[in-house]
Amino acid sequence: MTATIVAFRLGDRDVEVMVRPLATLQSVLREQLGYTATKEGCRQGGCGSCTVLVDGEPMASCLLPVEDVAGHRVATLETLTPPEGLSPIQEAFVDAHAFQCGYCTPGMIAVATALLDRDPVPTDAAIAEALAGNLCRCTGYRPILDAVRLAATRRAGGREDGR
Amino acid sequence: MTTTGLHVVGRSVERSDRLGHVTGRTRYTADRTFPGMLHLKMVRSPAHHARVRGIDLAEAERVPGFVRAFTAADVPHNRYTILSLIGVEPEDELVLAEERVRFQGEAIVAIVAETEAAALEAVSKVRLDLEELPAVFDVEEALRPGAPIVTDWGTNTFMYEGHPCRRVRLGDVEAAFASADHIVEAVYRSSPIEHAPTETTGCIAVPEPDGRVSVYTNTQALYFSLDNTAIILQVPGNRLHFIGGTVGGGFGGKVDVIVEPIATLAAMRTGRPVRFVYSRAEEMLVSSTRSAWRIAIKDGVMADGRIVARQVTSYADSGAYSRQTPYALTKHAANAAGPYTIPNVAIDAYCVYTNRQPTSAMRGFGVTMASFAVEVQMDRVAERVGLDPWTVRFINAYHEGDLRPHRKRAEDVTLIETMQAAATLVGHELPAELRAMTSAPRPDGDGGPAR
Amino acid sequence: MTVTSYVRPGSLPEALDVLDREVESLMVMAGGTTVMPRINEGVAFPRVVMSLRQAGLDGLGVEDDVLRIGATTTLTRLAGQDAIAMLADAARSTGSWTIRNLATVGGNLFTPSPGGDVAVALLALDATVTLASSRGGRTIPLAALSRDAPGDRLAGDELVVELRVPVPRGPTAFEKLGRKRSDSPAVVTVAAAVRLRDGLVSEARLALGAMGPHPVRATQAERALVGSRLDRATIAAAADAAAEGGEPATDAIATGWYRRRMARLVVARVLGRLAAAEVGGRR
Amino acid sequence: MTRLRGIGVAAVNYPTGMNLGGDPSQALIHATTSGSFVVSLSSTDLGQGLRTVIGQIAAETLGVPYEEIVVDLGDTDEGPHCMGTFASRATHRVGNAVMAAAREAREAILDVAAEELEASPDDLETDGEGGLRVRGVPDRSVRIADIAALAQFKYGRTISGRGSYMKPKSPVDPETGAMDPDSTEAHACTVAEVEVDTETGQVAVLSIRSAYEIGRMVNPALVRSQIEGGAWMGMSHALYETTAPYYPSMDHRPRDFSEYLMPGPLELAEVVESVVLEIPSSNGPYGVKGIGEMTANSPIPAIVNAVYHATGVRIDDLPITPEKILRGLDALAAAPGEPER
Repeated sequence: MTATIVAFRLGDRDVEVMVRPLATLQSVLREQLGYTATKEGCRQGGCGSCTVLVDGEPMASCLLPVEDVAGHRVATLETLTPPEGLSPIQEAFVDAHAFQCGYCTPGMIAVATALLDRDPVPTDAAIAEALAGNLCRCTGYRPILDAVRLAATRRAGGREDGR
Repeated sequence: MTTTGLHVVGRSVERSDRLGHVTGRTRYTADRTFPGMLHLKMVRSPAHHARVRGIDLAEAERVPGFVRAFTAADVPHNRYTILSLIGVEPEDELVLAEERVRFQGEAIVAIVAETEAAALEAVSKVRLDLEELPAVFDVEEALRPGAPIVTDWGTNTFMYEGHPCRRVRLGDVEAAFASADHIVEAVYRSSPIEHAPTETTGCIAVPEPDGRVSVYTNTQALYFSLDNTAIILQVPGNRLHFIGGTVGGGFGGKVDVIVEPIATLAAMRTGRPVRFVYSRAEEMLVSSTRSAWRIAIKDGVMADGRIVARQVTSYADSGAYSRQTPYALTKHAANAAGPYTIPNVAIDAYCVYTNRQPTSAMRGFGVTMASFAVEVQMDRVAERVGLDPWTVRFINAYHEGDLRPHRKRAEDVTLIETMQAAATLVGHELPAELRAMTSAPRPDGDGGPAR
Repeated sequence: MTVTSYVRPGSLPEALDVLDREVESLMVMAGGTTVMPRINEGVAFPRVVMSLRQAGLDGLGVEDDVLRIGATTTLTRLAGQDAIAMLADAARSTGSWTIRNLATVGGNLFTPSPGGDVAVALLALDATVTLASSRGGRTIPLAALSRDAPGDRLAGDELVVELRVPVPRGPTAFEKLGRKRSDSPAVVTVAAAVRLRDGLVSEARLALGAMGPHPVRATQAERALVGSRLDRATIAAAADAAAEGGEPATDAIATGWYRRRMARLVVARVLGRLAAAEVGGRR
Repeated sequence: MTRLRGIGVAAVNYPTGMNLGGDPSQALIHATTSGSFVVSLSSTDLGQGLRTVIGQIAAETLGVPYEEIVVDLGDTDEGPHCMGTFASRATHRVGNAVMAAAREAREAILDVAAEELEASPDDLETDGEGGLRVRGVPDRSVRIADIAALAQFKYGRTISGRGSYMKPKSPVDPETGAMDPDSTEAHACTVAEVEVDTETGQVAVLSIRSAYEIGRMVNPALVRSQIEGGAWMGMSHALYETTAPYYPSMDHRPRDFSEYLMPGPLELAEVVESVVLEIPSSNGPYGVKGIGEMTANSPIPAIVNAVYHATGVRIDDLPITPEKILRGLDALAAAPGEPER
């Protein structure tokens, strides 16, 4: 067994980590880099709580060997959070009461970010479809869908009660 | 000042944890890592019911990264105490199995290793010599003569002060059935259900320089977990420090004290931090679920819709061990007649053992499936007597001060007002006599139904 | 430590070389969506894991009316192509966004039932599979690959490198019924492609997913279609034949009984859509 | 394709707390030099928002702004005993304990303030915004924050409070079941509307509309969160969830979220609506009752009853799978007019 050095871009940082063979991006973020916003909900690819963005694409970091992101851009909720204050999506999650226990929230925000980057004014169905792989056991989802819609509406400068 | 005279109670102030949650900086149990942390994984029974004849660790010990294995002999007081802390017996479950395993997935050997992968591989290398025994998986089959016996005390039911079920008795159901215009009977069933919190159950036990152990855990009940761990490890409570309070969803599944004792033991014996966090498959296949229920209801009903007798026979599948399920049956029994005042009630609520994964507390503990059964039954009653579903609920609804089947006077009762509000919400026009009803104490003042 | 080496060959020859050298305890993965959970959970203990992600097998393009899909093309990418709409539908119906960004078309051929929705569509499209080994390459119909458990048809030193899908000339349709509308394993998956001549079906391929251990062609139903008009009676007969022909399993999602019944329904719906498309197409 | 619609109703009670072996929770409060108050607990927040509602109860009782409260929970070295967060007990039990602790701390404030203002403690009142005044004499007022500082540096006194609340254990009579198992009863009535696809047997929940009576709401937004999330969980229990799809068979038990079915964001009821009656309970802090668990309960039978109303198929066996609907419809078709028993 040989450890490998992997370099990638984490937000606006260049990071280098020495990893065991097949170490997942999830485990490296959480255990080696201390980026624990990326959660561990199932490690089966089924709950979405470990979702990160790789080159802007949402991916299950529990299924992704970190060596495969060498040279790529990785975004986690830490890197999606502005130095001061909150991003519009984060603000919308607060305003729409889109969490209870908070454990699914980082994955939800990662997917929402990717969605709004591609589709700034998504339909309700597109929001729901985008989040279908992210489990929330507390809220019943509607507040989360509301939050994404609210963020989209605010970014588009529209009325907040408009649907 | 608000109309209530209150300043902040009643206001939707923003959650104090909102910033942590939306930035991912809220710290959950498994977000912590410690230098030198070991990983604990369980060797679990592949059999549903078996005698343990031998455990061979030789191959597992050769796995690189293997640190130590723990078997039953290593556990100072190898009994899950759970409810015995508050005087509810029996201590029927072991921390690690001894001679017998009673469900597929029961913990037999705990292995700690340098990495999780090493722990998993070592687990896969443990050879178990098991002699399979006949198993039973259904609550009613478990009660038939000749069924395999799951427990140590010779029956597959929990014994409630000499009775095989939690009993509630009010009035005389048989006499009331005899005089009732209709008998309405049905049996209701439900499947076991997983809590499925997004964060799986887990803890990290960390030895401290002063000889204490800090246990970071997502338990729903810190002192409950601490006190039970102290008993199992036979150490004074002051050696333990439990830290948590931020939980990624509980729903009752994190009231069992399963992960903390063995992780704490491993930390004390190895002198190193030990992490024991359930995989999702463990959460689904091994951790407690909501019980499967079978609830038979027999109602005696008068032609005008009054229910004069209700007999409920309930079986909750406790799985192989008690955990909190015997208590669930007591709570069930207090609520199994529903929010209705019925003069004659007989409830027999059985906590039944089978060779399934244990069941325990879950949101709605003992009541959720009672509500399902009773409320579907109310529609059956309504249909039989030709009343609409609202009316039959109103005329049987309990009132303030009514005597409930478990002989507690009903307090803070507002069922009628709540139903009126629901009817208004959905635009269902109630007849004038139902609109005029209130939950106020009945005029005869005896708290019994006015009949 | 279980995995001693994670190999990421940068080309097909390198990958085949690894395959030749590492016969014992090697797991090959593309997107990792089925392999990684097994390793994470301690169900599988490979010594060497080879990822094909960098092996240059992710091409996607139409050449001579044939859509060539590299084995490691992700489902997200397949969902984005517009050469064959049915394949995009099938890709979109699979998993969640985070999974589609990882999962590959080649991997989908090996996903156990009730998975493999894209494979069902490929089967109806008469796709061929290009296999490579250090001994050389060969191309076989996907139907041959999936006649038995797919792994059995693949020699130990072979890799799936490409799928070739003739762009269909007639109408096609795909429908997946799950217990949920998205990110749901299939109750049943149906894909169909037909050619019509003078209002009669001249060629029909009907593929079913979750109606057996792997995707299958409903050959009895296809026979019921060929030579007939796509009318109500023909559709009903084909749907019956398709439903009766499968060997649907019972699992956590559905019973075999329910699957068979839904196969009848969904096949009829899919064929109904083809009939409608044909009417629309002639206008 | 036929879609049948139906409406079902269900009304439920839910008890707040249990008696366990005696069911206590305890709280400590102390003031800091700057007039913040630290509430020390060993309780746990599962995500329902206990930290927040406890802060509100403490602020209300102390008469200070919510922002002045620091809730420190989840540590057995720092907070006194709490039985735990379950049985819809936390807001009721912990809230009562915190209220008692806050009352004691408030008395300590009033004692110091009385000395400072040369008034009787009985003549002092708080304004709920951090101020204290002599009743009827508006210009004789002080900030509680200043009193906290004076207590530390001028009077050498503690401003602190201890609080405990316990539901005493009561035995169950083994013959009659006579018992006192809980503290109060909350209520809900849910009306669900469903649409059943008679070809697939699949049920879509169109609306879940409920009235709740849960005593006083400490935080209406958090109450709505429980109702909304519970409605989803109830729908999930009614239509999807099982760890044993073919109980008592041990086959096909789910091990991941593709096999363990729960409704996703595309399966939500279009409408989840509620009204909440506020009728204070007799023994909860500010009249609260527990709402944590009950919100998943009434949707289940309401959905089952709605399915019957839509189809004539009475499902007595949860979850309602599409197969059970189809088999029920088949049975009805085979024996039309057979009275349902």
